Amino acid sequence: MSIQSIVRKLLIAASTIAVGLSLTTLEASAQSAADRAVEAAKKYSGTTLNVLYEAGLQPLDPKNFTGPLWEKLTGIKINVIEAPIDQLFTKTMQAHKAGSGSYDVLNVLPNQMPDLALAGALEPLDKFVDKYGYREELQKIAPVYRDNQMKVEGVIYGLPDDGDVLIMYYNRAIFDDAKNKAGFKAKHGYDLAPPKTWKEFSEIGQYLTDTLAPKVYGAGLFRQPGLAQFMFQERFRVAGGKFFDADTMKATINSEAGISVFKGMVEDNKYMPPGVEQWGFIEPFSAFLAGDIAMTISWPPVGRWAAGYGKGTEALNWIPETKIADKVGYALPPGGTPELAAGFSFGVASGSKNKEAAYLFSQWMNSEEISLKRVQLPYALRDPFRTSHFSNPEYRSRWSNAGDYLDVLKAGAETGLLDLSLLQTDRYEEAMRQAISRLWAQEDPKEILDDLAGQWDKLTKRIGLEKQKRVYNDWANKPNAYPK
Amino acid sequence: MPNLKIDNVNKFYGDVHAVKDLSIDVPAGEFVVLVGPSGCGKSTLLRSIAGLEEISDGDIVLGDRSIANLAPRDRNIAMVFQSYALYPYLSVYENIAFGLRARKASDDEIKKQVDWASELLDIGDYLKRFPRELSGGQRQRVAIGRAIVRNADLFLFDEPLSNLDAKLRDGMREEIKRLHTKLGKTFVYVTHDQIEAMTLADRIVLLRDGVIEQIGAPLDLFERPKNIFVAGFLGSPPMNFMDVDVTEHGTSMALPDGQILSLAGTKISGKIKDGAYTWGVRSEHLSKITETKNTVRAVIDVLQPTGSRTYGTFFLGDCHVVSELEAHDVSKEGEILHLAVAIDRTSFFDPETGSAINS
Amino acid sequence: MITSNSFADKLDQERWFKYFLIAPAVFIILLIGLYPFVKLILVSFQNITMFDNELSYQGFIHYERLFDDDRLWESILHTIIFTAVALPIELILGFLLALLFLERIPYKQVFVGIILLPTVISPIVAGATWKLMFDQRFGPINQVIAWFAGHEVKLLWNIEPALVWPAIMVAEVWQWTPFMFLILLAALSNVDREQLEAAQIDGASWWMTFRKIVLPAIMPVMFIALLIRGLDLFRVFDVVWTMTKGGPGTMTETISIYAYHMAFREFDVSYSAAIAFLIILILTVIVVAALRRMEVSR
Amino acid sequence: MKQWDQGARLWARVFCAMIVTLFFVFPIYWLGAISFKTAEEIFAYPPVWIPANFNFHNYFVLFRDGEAWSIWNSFVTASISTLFAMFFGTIAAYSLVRYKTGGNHLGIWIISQRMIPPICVVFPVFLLFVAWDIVDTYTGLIVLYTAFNLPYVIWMMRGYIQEIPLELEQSALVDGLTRWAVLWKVVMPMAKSGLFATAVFTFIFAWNDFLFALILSRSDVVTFPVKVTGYFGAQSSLWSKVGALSMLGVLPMIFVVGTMQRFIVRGISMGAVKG
Repeated sequence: MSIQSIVRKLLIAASTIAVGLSLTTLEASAQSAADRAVEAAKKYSGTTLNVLYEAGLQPLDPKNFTGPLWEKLTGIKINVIEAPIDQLFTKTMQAHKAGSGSYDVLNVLPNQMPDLALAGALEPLDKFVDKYGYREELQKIAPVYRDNQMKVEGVIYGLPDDGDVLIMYYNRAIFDDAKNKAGFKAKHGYDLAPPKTWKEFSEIGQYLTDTLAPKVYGAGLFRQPGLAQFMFQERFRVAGGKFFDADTMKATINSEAGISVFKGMVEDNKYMPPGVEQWGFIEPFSAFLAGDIAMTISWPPVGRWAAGYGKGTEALNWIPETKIADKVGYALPPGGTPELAAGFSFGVASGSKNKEAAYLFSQWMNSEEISLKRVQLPYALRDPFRTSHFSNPEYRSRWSNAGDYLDVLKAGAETGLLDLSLLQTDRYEEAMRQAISRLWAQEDPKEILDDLAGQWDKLTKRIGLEKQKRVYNDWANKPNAYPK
Repeated sequence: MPNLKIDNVNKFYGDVHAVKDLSIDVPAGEFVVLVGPSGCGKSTLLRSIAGLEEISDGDIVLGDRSIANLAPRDRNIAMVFQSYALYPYLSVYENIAFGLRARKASDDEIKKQVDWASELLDIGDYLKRFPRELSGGQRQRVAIGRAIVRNADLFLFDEPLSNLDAKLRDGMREEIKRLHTKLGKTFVYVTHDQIEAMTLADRIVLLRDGVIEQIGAPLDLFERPKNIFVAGFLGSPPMNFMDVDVTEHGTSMALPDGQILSLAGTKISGKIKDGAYTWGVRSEHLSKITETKNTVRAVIDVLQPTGSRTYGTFFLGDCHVVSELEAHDVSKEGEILHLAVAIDRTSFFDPETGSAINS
Repeated sequence: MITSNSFADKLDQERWFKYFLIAPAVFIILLIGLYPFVKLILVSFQNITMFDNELSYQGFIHYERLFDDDRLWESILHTIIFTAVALPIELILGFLLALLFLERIPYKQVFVGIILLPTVISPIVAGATWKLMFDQRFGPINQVIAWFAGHEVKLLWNIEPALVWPAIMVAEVWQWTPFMFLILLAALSNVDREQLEAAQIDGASWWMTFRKIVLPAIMPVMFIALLIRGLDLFRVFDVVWTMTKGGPGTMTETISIYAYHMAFREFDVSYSAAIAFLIILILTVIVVAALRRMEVSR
Repeated sequence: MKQWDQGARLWARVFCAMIVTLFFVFPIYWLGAISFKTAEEIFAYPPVWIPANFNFHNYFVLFRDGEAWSIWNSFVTASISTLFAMFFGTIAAYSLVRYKTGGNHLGIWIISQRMIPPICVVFPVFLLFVAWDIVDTYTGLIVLYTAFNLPYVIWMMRGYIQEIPLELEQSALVDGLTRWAVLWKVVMPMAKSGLFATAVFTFIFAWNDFLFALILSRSDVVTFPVKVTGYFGAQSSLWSKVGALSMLGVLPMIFVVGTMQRFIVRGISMGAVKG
């Protein structure tokens, strides 16, 4: 207890210093995008902005760090409103439908952006971007996020603010072990190294499980349908699959690629720990930190936390203690095109009574200098998303191989695959989630995928085939919709 | 102290005509008992006086003001209920004080009145108790106490004794009568029990189906009932009725089983036309005698000794007759007795209309 | 005759007083109960969706959609099966418990009090509790099963189609069996002792006594308990929401969850209004039929 | 011999009763245990059955971070709405009972209002509240819970008032009380235990509500059930907070079953069983 309280006091002291430091840097660099936002926002001093955030760790940033700082700089109060992630869309739309203007700044999941934009819930931001000269800095956001989480049909609706990407993490102690290396090479004829294809992934996983289980298993991955569908989307496209036929808009999810991926996913479970079918975010994460699995694929925070970054922070006390702090290896998942699963953009609610201030706050948060601090908050869930974040020397020195970490994130930010994004994407995803739970229930992959394709076609028909086709092709023609 | 005048009161419940054109004058200080079988309208009438029911037509006048359209609280009357209606969450003292508090009496005044009432009713010892800690009789006194402290113009009693057991009832009856004497107020009292009516009333109002059957002093009604209903209602055991044929110019009559009784020498002799009558005889007017002349011969069917008296039941034809005999007049069922009839104290009724034949 | 004119006097007259007393309650109920109902019907004939806000009369388009909506009928089927399974289980368990506690047991009130606790806690808390209980790794259920099985078990209560319904069912039965128990206990305690003794003297068998005396005596109360619980089960939301949110897929989606989904996730407002109207219609039919039966059996 | 037999049966019954009670209480014990566990204990395998320390840290965190405020929100909305519902409901019930206002139909109509599932009306209610600008306010939830619980209060109080002897009221009328005074000085004291029991249940219904609170709150008046579900987030299941906040929500109910047992059966059976 006493040690904890000392740690906490230290943390409070540290953050106070951090605020002080940032103030000085702001004053030093004249007329950055952040400064312009602050200058322009001063005329709204005394008002309050309601900012909708995902409940949990995310809001700690605006509550403890950026919110108070912004208020100090501009006199605008930040009122953080939290909602569980599955309520963000509901709360946003609810406020929009009711015209209640409950929120000013929104956190928008990229694949929900088309719905929200077309329903009129989001304010187009181009006019503000131009007015406050933000276009240049916006361009410096890592390409995939910039190109794909910002616009709907050519109009800017969000400032991409989170470098979410599913990266592979492996336990170097196991991969570097001479015995493992020799044994693996003897069996498969190539070196034991982070797998480049799913075939390799399976072979390595199987081999490690065969030799080390039950102490260590080869791999553990997301298997809860909500998360596993991200992995499916990625692997499906890596295997050459396309979601729809671009001309007829018929679902092609039940292609050979789909069926083989589904079969592969079931096969892979065999060398993963028992019960893996239920694994969501926490389970592979804690198993990896405990050294129980050799490989996993997850969001960037796992890579930081596994290395011990943020250890001792009270907000992170639910994280199991890492036993592999200096042994974490980072790589792109098989195929080299990681899924950009979810992520957040800042948006401005069309019903906001204070859109300009809401935009300015978003610009300030999103700007080079402020975002750099935000992605380094130990408890932050915002992951590096600007080219400058990846190359920042301070961040690269945070732990022994933080450089590797940022390099992999950078690579992911170039090749990453977009989440499928359509009108009412959620309905398509829902069907996909359902298909995956049937998969775990040992049903026949082909049958499941045929049904899924049927459901998708029905949905498309209901929503309007032409309308949906336009949105799909708009999405599919983005550089990172499918691997090159 | 005002008189109560009930003037052509009617009360309808939907289609049911519960009280029909009823008028009664109650002089100040009188003890009037409304009696009758259930459903006769006596309670309705009482509750109308209290203001708990709205009358449909007519007027109720207390002194010189009509109270028919006043709220109960504006009528200045007090009422004692069948279930006593004590407030279980209030002490005896507060129960008695309730009406005074409702009228915003001062604490001193309340104390004075409650002390007076509790002494009068002999409940001073348990003023601090709660109703649930009292016996039935004690509760009854409290209920009465609550009524009398108010110095009301009129006291209403709605079957106040019917929830008590027989012994207590006798005692309370006496006390209520004594209370009336002491207070000298007007009492209107409802009961279905003819003994209460007889014992308490200055005047009885006997009701049936919303209509007054007879009104008068208790003994008047008892001895000179206007009709079969009144005759049958008062008295216990009830009056025996049998169909008789009067013959020989009103000097002789045939009982249902054919026995002949001579009317000669009685008040009625010769004053009654020959024909069929309903004859009413109270059981105490049949007495055992040794001689057999002009008597009723009875074969005793059931014997019910009560200690001081013995009831002997017998049949005359189809008619069931109860006679009230000395304790040892009969020793066993099946005995044959000769009973003398006090014919002067019996009543003759028109079998069609039921009205008494005035001799 | 004295006539009273002041407002206070008027109020004190029966005919005004009774309306004065009931008016606020009726007003509030009309406002929050009836208004939304009317609005609901209105909206179901318009076309308000996530993208459209068409307020003109559209006819029965949304009602027609109801028939073509497999997911809706599946959710109704789920709801019916859920009700049809949970209700008898709760009834039978509750009855057995009531029989047990009908006899003399020391500290009976303490036992009964503890057993009652689940019924008065929030269904959300009940759902959360069982979600924790059923966790395949950190929850105690699999652990207990492992003791009996003699080896480690990894039953996936939140995902395996064969287990996810039973898990919800356990939570529901756990929370509401005490309800049945308490009501039946009270009803059984009120069965006329003398009738039972008379039956004993007449030499009636246990079964006959139960059928001819006990059952008729507790029937009216049991019927109401079943009705209350049946309606609750039919609109079950909280427990399912906490434990599975209707998942995996739509496997545990009940009618209320689906209605929520269409209204607050898809914002298919008009269609969800049609669904709501359908639910109210079904419930009305059930309740009217049930009350009829109750009156008949009286 | 027979003596022994009876003794054995008693013990068998007690044993059964204990097993059953264990089944019903264990999940709540588990919840409580989690609320006292450290993070390591919560995520330990095999599970820790009894936390090593009676550790209030998880509660402390709730209060420190202001999240326990949701309990206060629940309390304010539930208790104030209970007061309103009890007041309007009781006088309405009195009118129904004593004056047969609206005949039988009005009573049936009122109770049928309770049958409507919340999900069916919550959207229009939401729009209505937006129009009145009372979304995410105490006023909003209080109005809603008052309305939602009124039918229950009326129904229950109807039963309790029917049991009050009419003569008590008439006696008071004759003694000089106005009708309004009779209601306050006679009916209310007479229905005291019924009022209390009904109020407790009304409170429980509002306290336990989830759906209305979910839709009609945003940040200021989030009640504890809404908060609890929010902890099952995507990236961190805050089990310690789920445990601690849920226990705070359960505590009043422990008090209820501890003190109010004899009223419960009538309360939950909507008056069908008179306890």
